[in-house]
Amino acid sequence: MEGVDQIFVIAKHWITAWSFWPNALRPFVSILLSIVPIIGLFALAFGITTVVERKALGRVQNRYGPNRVGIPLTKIRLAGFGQFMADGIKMLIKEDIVPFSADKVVHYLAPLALAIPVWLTFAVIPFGRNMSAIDLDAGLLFFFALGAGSELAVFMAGWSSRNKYALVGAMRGIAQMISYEIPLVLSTVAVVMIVGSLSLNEIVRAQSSYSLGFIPHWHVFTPWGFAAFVFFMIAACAETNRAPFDLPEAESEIIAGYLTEYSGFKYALFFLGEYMGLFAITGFAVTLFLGGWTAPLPFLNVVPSWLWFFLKFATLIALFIWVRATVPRLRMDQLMKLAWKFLVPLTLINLLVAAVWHYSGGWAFTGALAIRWVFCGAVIGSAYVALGRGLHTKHFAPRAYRYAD
Amino acid sequence: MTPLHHYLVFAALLFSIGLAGALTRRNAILVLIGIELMLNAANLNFIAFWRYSANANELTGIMFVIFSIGIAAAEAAVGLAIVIAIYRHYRTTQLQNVDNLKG
Amino acid sequence: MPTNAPMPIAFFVLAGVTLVSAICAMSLRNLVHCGLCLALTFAGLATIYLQLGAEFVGLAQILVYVGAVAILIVFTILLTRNAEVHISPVSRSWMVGLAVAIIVCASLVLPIFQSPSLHRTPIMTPDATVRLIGEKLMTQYVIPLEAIALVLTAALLGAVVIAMRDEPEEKTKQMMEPPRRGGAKPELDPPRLSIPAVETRQ
Amino acid sequence: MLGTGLIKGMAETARNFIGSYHDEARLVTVQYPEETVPPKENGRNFPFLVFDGNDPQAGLRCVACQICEKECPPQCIYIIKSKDKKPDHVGKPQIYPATFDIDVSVCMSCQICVEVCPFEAIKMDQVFELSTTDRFDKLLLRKSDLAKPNTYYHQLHPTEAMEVDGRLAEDKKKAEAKAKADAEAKAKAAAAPPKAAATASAPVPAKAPAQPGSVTVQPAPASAGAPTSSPPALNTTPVQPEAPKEAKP
Repeated sequence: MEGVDQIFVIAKHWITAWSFWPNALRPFVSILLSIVPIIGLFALAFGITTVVERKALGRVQNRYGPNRVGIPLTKIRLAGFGQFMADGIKMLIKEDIVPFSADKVVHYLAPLALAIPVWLTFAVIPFGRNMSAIDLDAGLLFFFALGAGSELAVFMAGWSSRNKYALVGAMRGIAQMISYEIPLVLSTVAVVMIVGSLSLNEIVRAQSSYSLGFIPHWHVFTPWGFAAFVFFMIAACAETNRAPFDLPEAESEIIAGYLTEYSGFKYALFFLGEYMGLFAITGFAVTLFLGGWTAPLPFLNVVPSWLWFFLKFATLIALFIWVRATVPRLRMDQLMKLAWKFLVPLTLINLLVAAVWHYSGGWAFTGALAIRWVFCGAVIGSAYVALGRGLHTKHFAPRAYRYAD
Repeated sequence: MTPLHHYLVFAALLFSIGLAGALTRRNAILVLIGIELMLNAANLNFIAFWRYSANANELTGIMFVIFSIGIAAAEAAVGLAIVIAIYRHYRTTQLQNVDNLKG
Repeated sequence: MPTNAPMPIAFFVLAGVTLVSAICAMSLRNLVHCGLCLALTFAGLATIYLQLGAEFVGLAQILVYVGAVAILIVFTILLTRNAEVHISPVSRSWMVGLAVAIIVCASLVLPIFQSPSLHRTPIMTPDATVRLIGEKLMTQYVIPLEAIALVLTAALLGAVVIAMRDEPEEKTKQMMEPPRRGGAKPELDPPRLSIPAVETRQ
Repeated sequence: MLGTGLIKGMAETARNFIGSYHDEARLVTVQYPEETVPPKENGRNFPFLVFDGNDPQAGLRCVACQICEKECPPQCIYIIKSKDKKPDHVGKPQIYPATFDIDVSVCMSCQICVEVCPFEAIKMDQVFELSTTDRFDKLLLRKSDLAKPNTYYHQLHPTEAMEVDGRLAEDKKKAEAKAKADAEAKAKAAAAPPKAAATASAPVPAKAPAQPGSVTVQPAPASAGAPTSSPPALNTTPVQPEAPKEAKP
């Protein structure tokens, strides 16, 4: 079992040890063997996710979704899973249109500025036991630092297009990303506080034990952890411009937002970057709250650790798709209200609750666990209800149109 | 490893570029950018001296830079807010046009 | 690190990129380009911090400078409509300014080259883990930390107060004034009409 | 409480998602190349020419009167008259189109050609799979492409075709009766004074002798639900100028 669990690590060491390589090249081979599988795997996951998402959205709306494209020149359809290849080829051979008055250089650099930092974030995620490309001491900070770069890319895209829709979309995108970065960071700070490390491997290790022999110590199974997980997912949805928060690309108002003037391969790169951002943030959610690569029950440890990671990963992606299929787009004021009047105070309260949970960890008397649970749950729950009530706007004045009457 | 004076020369050049920009450009925002560059050059000196010091484990340079980054963020926010206020009042951010004391 | 040889090359490449982008940030005509070059300068500096072993500071530099300060500058450029104007970019006394800068540069660089003590290589490999930094911040530097928290809060409030519109109601009222249409509808309900097509909470 | 709506909505979408897998009736999509929706009887797309019998050349109802060419709003019809004549369905010699082209890339499916045709010769088709890689030749339909048998017309628009057939049969009957009466009249005229011959010569063609009768008969099938049936006024007028010409030889 150990062999299956570590199969990729062993394979990497085996290939690196080939006498075939010159010694000077060996570090580079090792680096490549860490990078290439990550890039290939997640590029494939991107393709499959787009098809699965379209199929799922179709089924929710009682349609078939894509089910045609399979292997070309044959009758094999693969239930439509060749669609992403067809889309990709179409994007690649499309004409790359740059507006006449656009800022050519910035317009060219914007998709790169979005895609490259997003790819880099995968370097610190532990995909399995001993399976992270680099074990950075400040891995979490690395992720947030690179995530901050995407705002600038969005601005570059919106400004360089010389298009009012693009600029409005970029402004919306930046405002949204900055606003939701605060609850995103604050909800992870609770985890950092409990674990006492910014290293993602350390965070997974802290969740890898079981109490009573079967309850995993995942952070999501604590009151503060569950709340932080929920807030993290909401903020992640907004950070990646996913469905309920896709105002920057609201096609009914501003065409395609900052993507309006992009076509062909640059558009594909933007699209890829957005999905990679989603994958990275999902990988972080798995690592921070769902125990990373650890198995949910001790005897399930026979299943390789990387398989657990990808199972959890796929579950969260499915959740994102499900939410996208359900919730309509928010209005701009609702979006901002949700961030600043609801998520930010709640994540701050959650920090306090996490601190209480941490310091009451030493209580030894009987029923201590129940008291901790009830107290922390009650604080978070009542804050949630109270702040959620503030979000409700029950009484509206009748809609008044200035020139229509 | 790169000797210390490389970093110091690099920081000095960065500082001079910031200074030149702050002194020669007319736009208030560009002057702020120049000041930011000078601050960063100073930060680099702190980090370099920390790395090459005898008791680096004291982390003095790193601590100074962390606080300096915090201060710089505050400075940028307030400075740019002032620029916006000036723009709203004078309809320009060109510094030589902002010469009217009667509000 | 496998060898010592790549390090100077890496440093020169990073330093070169940073310096060129800094010069661009200070000399380009289009202000948005200046802002973007500034972001590149900050990122280059962050990589130099990382190369020096200051992991936490380097990442914090990207987070704060690229993620916040550069965005703020670019926003300000757009808000003050500086992206379009192209009036003479340098001040009248630019010769003096440049001369001062060159003198300062010379007076900084010459002593650096003359001082033998600055030509040293690192004495020890410091252990700047995040845990150590956190412990220091919470023990030895706790008072500066609290002070900077206060400064940041004050700056936040100050920036909002300064940048806020002076008389928002008067401004919007002026903008939202319904045009007189031949006296056809003299009685319009002003509070409802101040924000058209958006629900107003009662 | 905040969030209950989200849970409710997600339950609903989940119900739809699962339901679409075990209840095929929910899926409204018709998987096109394999399945098609049965065409509606009144559906229409591009015009075609009707011919009777088996020979598209001999049975073509069109007499190249060029009314449709003139009336066509986007002017997608192009007709060249023939030099010779061939007998039409009532047996009368008529000009036929030597060339009859319709550019379906220009056609707007307005059906005006059908409305104005006095000979029930042009009708609307229901083909829609006309996609081609050659937009110049393949979308310009020639006479041979356009000519379709009457049985095909019956397939497409059964009720309408029945009415048309009835009308044509009636015309034929009248024409035969007229011809008989004519023959009788001619036989009489051989002995009778020249006045009778003058009255007989004008109404030789199909409907002319029974003009008042045909006007009252025709609106009945028209109101019965065939929008394509031509108005009687148009049905008779173009025939008359040609009729004397034919009658003379």
